[in-house]
Amino acid sequence: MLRIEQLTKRFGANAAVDNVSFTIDKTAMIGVIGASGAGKSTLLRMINRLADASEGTIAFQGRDVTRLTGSARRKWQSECAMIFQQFNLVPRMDVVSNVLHGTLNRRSTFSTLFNLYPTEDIHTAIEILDRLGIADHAPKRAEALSGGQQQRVAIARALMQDPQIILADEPIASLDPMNAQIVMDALRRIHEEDGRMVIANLHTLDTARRYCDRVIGMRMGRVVFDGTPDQLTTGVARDIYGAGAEFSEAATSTDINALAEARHAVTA
Amino acid sequence: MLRIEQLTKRFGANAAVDNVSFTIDKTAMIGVIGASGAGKSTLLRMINRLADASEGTIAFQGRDVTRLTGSARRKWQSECAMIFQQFNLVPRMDVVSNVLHGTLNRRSTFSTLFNLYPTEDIHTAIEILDRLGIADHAPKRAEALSGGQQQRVAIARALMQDPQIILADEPIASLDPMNAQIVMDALRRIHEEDGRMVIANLHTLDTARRYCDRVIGMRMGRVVFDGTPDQLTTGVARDIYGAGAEFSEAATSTDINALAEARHAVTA
Amino acid sequence: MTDASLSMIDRQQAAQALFKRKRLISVAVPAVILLYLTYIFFAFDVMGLAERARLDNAMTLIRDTYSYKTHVTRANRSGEVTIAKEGERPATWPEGQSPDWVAIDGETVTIDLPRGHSVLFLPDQTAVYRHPEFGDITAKLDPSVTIDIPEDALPEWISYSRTRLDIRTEAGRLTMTRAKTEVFRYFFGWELFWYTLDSPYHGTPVWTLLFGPQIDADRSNIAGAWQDFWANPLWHHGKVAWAIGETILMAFLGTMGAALVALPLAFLAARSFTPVVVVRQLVRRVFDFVRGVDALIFTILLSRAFGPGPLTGALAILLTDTGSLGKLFSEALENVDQKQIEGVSSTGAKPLQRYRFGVIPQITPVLLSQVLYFLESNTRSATIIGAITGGGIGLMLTQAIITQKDWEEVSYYIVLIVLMVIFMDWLSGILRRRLIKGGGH
Amino acid sequence: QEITEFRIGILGGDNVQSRLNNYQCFADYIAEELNVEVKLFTPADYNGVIQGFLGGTLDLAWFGASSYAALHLQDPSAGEPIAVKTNLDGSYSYHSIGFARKDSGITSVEGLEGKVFGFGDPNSTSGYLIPSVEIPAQYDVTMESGDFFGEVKFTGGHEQTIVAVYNGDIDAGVTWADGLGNWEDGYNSGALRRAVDNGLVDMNELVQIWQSKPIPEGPVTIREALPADVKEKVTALVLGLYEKDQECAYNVAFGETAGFFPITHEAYETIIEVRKKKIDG
Amino acid sequence: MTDMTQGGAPLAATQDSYMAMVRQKRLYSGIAILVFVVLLVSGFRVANDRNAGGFFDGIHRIFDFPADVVGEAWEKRADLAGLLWKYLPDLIETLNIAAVATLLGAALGLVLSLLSTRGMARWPVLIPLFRRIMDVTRALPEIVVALVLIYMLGGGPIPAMIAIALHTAGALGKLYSEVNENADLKPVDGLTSVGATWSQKMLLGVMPQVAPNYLSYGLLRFEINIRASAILGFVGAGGIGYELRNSMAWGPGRFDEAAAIFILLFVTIVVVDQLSSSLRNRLSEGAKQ
Ligand SMILES: Nc1ncnc2c1ncn2[C@@H]1O[C@H](COP(=O)(O)OP(=O)(O)OP(=O)(O)O)[C@@H](O)[C@H]1O
Ligand SMILES: Nc1ncnc2c1ncn2[C@@H]1O[C@H](COP(=O)(O)OP(=O)(O)OP(=O)(O)O)[C@@H](O)[C@H]1O
Ligand SMILES: [Mg+2]
Ligand SMILES: [Mg+2]
Repeated sequence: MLRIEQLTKRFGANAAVDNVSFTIDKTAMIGVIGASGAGKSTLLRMINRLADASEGTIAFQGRDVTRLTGSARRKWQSECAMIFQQFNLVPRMDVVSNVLHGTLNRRSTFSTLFNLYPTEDIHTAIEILDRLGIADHAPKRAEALSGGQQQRVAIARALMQDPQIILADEPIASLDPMNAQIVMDALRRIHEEDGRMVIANLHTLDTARRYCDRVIGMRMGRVVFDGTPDQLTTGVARDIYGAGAEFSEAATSTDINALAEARHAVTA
Repeated sequence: MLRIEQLTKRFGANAAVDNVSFTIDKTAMIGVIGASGAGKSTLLRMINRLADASEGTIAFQGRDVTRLTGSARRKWQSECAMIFQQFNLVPRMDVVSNVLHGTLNRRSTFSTLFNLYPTEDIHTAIEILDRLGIADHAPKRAEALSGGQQQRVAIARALMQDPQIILADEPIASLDPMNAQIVMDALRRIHEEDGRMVIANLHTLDTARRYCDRVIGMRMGRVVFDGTPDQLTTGVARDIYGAGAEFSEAATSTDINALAEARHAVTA
Repeated sequence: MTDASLSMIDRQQAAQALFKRKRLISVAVPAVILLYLTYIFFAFDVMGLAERARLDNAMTLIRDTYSYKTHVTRANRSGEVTIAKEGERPATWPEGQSPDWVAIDGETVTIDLPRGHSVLFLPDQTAVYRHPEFGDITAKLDPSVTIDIPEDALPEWISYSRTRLDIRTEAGRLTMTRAKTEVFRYFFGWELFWYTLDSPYHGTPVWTLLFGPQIDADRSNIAGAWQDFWANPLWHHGKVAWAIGETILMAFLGTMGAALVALPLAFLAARSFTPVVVVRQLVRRVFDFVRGVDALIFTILLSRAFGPGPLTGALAILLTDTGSLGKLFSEALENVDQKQIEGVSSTGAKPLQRYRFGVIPQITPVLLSQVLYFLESNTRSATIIGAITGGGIGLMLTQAIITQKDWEEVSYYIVLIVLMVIFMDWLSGILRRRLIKGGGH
Repeated sequence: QEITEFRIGILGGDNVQSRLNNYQCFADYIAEELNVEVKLFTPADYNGVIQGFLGGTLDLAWFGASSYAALHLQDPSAGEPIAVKTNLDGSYSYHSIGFARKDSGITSVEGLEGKVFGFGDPNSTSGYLIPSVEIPAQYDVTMESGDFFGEVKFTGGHEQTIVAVYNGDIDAGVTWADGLGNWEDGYNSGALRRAVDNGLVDMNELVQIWQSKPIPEGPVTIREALPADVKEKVTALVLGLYEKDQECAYNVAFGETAGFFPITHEAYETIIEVRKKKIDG
Repeated sequence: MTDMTQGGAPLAATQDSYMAMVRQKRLYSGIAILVFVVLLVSGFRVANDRNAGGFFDGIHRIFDFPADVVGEAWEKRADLAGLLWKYLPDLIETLNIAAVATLLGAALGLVLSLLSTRGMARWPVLIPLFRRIMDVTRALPEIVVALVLIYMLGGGPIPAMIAIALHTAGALGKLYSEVNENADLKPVDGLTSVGATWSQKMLLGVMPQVAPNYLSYGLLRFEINIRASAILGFVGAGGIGYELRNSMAWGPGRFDEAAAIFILLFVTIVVVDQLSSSLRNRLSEGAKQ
């Protein structure tokens, strides 16, 4: 389905993503892990075409999307939804309007400029919100919501696009453990129930292990690991993060249970 | 020396300080304790004449200071220095200038406006700062200092006034335990070495016990305890704070050692 | 970090040096300002001000703002007597009528002034000013002006030459020349503010207007009273209202037009939206240019194309404010949060949609509050611009000032202008609070 | 060729409403005659009217001789003179009058050396153009500040000049008067008379120090590009106004008049020459 | 607390209530847009109607006048330098009027603002009085005050200066009191406790906090006042505006002078604008630190 071939992105002399190739054959939930600056965000932004690739190709279902422009590119973007670490919602607009932004590509520019969305879209939006458990907040402004709720609005917006792929760039990095779990559960559920492909950049190993079918590890722009969660041992993790022996997973864990243990460890 | 008689302060129908009388005969270090809203701050603000008393009198060395106005009031204020919980320094001014503000009452408005402080005042200010261990920070802006350092600048300003009484309104409530100790030590030292009267509102019993010669307990505007630190038993404390049997001193303690214990208690 | 090597003396000296610097600054800044003001004192000749100042002008002005005068004039050749408020035609008493303080008995006219003063017009081109303390001053045309006064020396309130006599007291004023003899008597208030003398409603109490019998057979009292008030030929309340309206209209059209033009241009001037340096710099320079050319100059330059009137003023405001608002908007645009735009872009939104949802909601509060602020301050500018292009209350005001006599009208306009500006200030405050707190879209 | 409205620009040293009021009767007559809406405008100064004619946004106005010259020099085909106001004696000229305060001791232009001299509006004939040419010619001085006069400035208009001299802000100034009647009344008509009638100045305090040769009254001018029949009708109306309605003629002329007489461009050629010379330096 | 467990309203009810809200919003924004458009269009038509020349009749002539001015100025470009030099003193007078008016206005505005800020006021009961004073001085257009003062004080720069200063006092006073309201009162309390007088408290406790903002607003005002001072010259208050008016009024023959004055004024405004905006940027960065 998704074929990445020799994808490279250079910022000046520095290659943020360096000759990355991998193929995803069937709908799956894929985690991308790696240290800060490893190139995870850049990779996802290239897939969504928010950033242009320097070299290489991205092909989806046989179609090369790497060099689409204009409305073809926008069409592709509407098929591959993106979720951001900082949610990237419009804070002064209400929740449903934010979700409805997922339909912008489909609807005429004119009518959307005046917020004239079809009633069935509005109903769908509220259904999606309901599915994510935040339908009650529908009329509120996005900025009035908590982080976890905002991220769920972002997921709802992604679903509203009815995309084939959902790209999630560290969706839980700004969230507390409680909300992190809710958001990851939601993503997994969408993957399972709707059969959409999910590619999520993740900061923490245990999240990747717990939710993903396949994990890609990046380091300095290159893919250094590609396998199932089981294959992701502490030794491999040390390689990915370039860490020494003092590396302990617990310090970066966001699992609620792990957290309680960690606290013990600190105070003890 | 200081005689408070039937002092009352009403805000609307509510009496913040209610018919308080006590006498301090000799230079001492006195702690005033009580729950939030007990009227401690109001009492001190009335003594310094930052607030006007509704009824009653405050007499110092036989002189009634309760109803002074204009320059007589300012004169009295210069004799009884005040230290605030939030330091109340001029943050954008340098430390020495802040200390020199202690001399404002003595100097003409005109000369202070042009920073025409006498050289001996500047020298004295530095000496005081040195005594408090912060002379190195003299040229820095007050806002650049840590809380404990700022509070010591405030004490220096108070000393610069060469006051007969130092009133301190929860001087350590905004400070971490380390700085709290430094500041309380400084106050005690001033009391002992210079023989100035110190009246300090305190939040915590153990501080009062440790530093004060006499403790006054207030509750809902009234004095409900007046005695030596020894007489301040846990039972009396429960009365003062209106707390039930679950009251544990450790929870409000600022003593560094007590703190470590408390944390154990919480996490355990 | 305590530096142990520093001794107390060092520190004290350092502090002293610090204070020397501070002292220098705190003395130097006021000293420079003082020096500048001294220079201005001489450059503007403040000393000469006392000499130039005309207190009597100030008094006239102040008196005119709360009082008016009625002229009683006798043309010396024909002997005809006219009585008119402020000497204006529409405020002339009809032939044969007179106010109760003027008694006309053939050729003899008795005019009572306050404080026991009075003036007599006698036959043979003679007039007598009766001053209760000073005595009678008799003036006669023979054929030049001759006077007869009880004392030898002329008091300073009498100005006399063989061609002209002018007596000014706190009670009134008498002038006599070969052409005419004229008495001014001052009254409290604005003359004929509600109705002129020819209106049937003149002097009718409000109570009678509302509930009394119909005064004019053709019109109901309220309608008639309103018509006569609105069309008052001395005060022209209707025209003044139009002028105020025109002024606000200039401000409104100018500001809103400028906002509508400036918004799209601001995108071209903002770094984050127009990467092409040439375009950006060009648009910015255009902004700087129209901002630097004041609305006043535009007003003059546009007067050829559009002639006098409110549209010219509105266009001048529009041009200048396109520059100011454009600059402010582009600054606001450069400060927008890219995350929101990216979020909207990632859904495949078209460029216009990107601006509409990624940018506009963010800058709306800045935009609205600036536009409303400009609207308010442009009301004042429109007053001034009107004085030059020929429109609105500003023109009425300046022209009334130029006549140097219609001070009661000047006061009326000033009051209205102040009320108008305060009203716009209040209105823009309300809108600002409503719109910015409320929905952002 | 049809017109949809007729626009009149009104100048004169009176406030806006009086001007509008004075012209209302005239506007009504034109509206009746032409069957179109008539609009009245009160530009702030001569330049406003000149620009209105140059841009074709005003159809009729009573120019001053100098401002007509300015118009003609910029665009000879912008407007054509149709009528001139006459005085009661049938003449149509007036004078520029130089005056000073009596207590200043100044009695003639010679006494003005080093003093402050005030003109009115730069486009005024009697308030600037004529005195600025005749005085230098007569006394062999220049009108540059700091040369013979200490300072030469523009006050903005006749009224301001009178008040400025009376108040002592400037030492002497020029304004207009018909030169008939008595000085103490401010003559029979003109800016001085109006100031006296309004109680602004006491003529005992002022003296005349100079008088120009007769200056022709400015022309009532119509926009040349108007359709011929419109021009004809309006001209006839202006010329016949005094017969038709004396009161209205009084209002339009801002004072006593024997009516409007026909006049042509030729009457102003001298003034145009003077102004042209002034422009060319 | 997770919302997933929350019962909430049934889906259909949420949809309906949201749709109702949307309809209402559409109605309101529709009305708002309609009202705005109607106001704009009818306003334009009224203005067009009351103007001597129509917008569409005149638009092609928009550059005629500027072209005349530029044309003549270009023809006589050799004299330009001399003219610039000739009018420099007038420009300086205009700048002086603006500068003094800004200084005096700022000083007065400062006192007014301190007297009308809660917590700082010398006489708290008089706060409303000082507020009203600011409102009225702010509402008075400079031109009104200037013309009246010219009548009373004679011509020259002083009436203009007073007029601008008065307006500046009101305008800055309002901005300053907003700044004051955001100032921290704790230092003032601190200074009260050492027995400082009101002026000491204001100068030592408040000024250091608000000075950068004051200065920045003051500079902005200076820019505005330069224009105001030039405009007042136009109605007879001296300075470069007076010269501009005379040369513009005379028309051809003196357009070169008009152009020279215009260049002087324009360059000054742009230079002051650039200087003050860079200075203000530095101040606001300083204030943030
Ligand atoms: N717009 C840009 N311009 C220049 N360099 C960039 C840009 N965006 C990213 N980079 C660089 O590319 C490299 C990869 O960045 P990227 O954001 O993809 O990493 P990441 O794995 O997402 O890290 P993080 O976990 O911090 O989000 C980094 O070195 C970064 O500095
Ligand atoms: N300015 C004021 N206006 C109205 N009520 C006030 C004011 N200042 C204090 N009070 C009230 O007076 C009572 C006593 O307040 P005070 O600040 O003296 O208490 P405290 O013992 O210092 O408490 P804390 O420990 O919280 O500082 C409280 O009920 C408070 O709400
Ligand atoms: Mg990233
Ligand atoms: Mg307290």
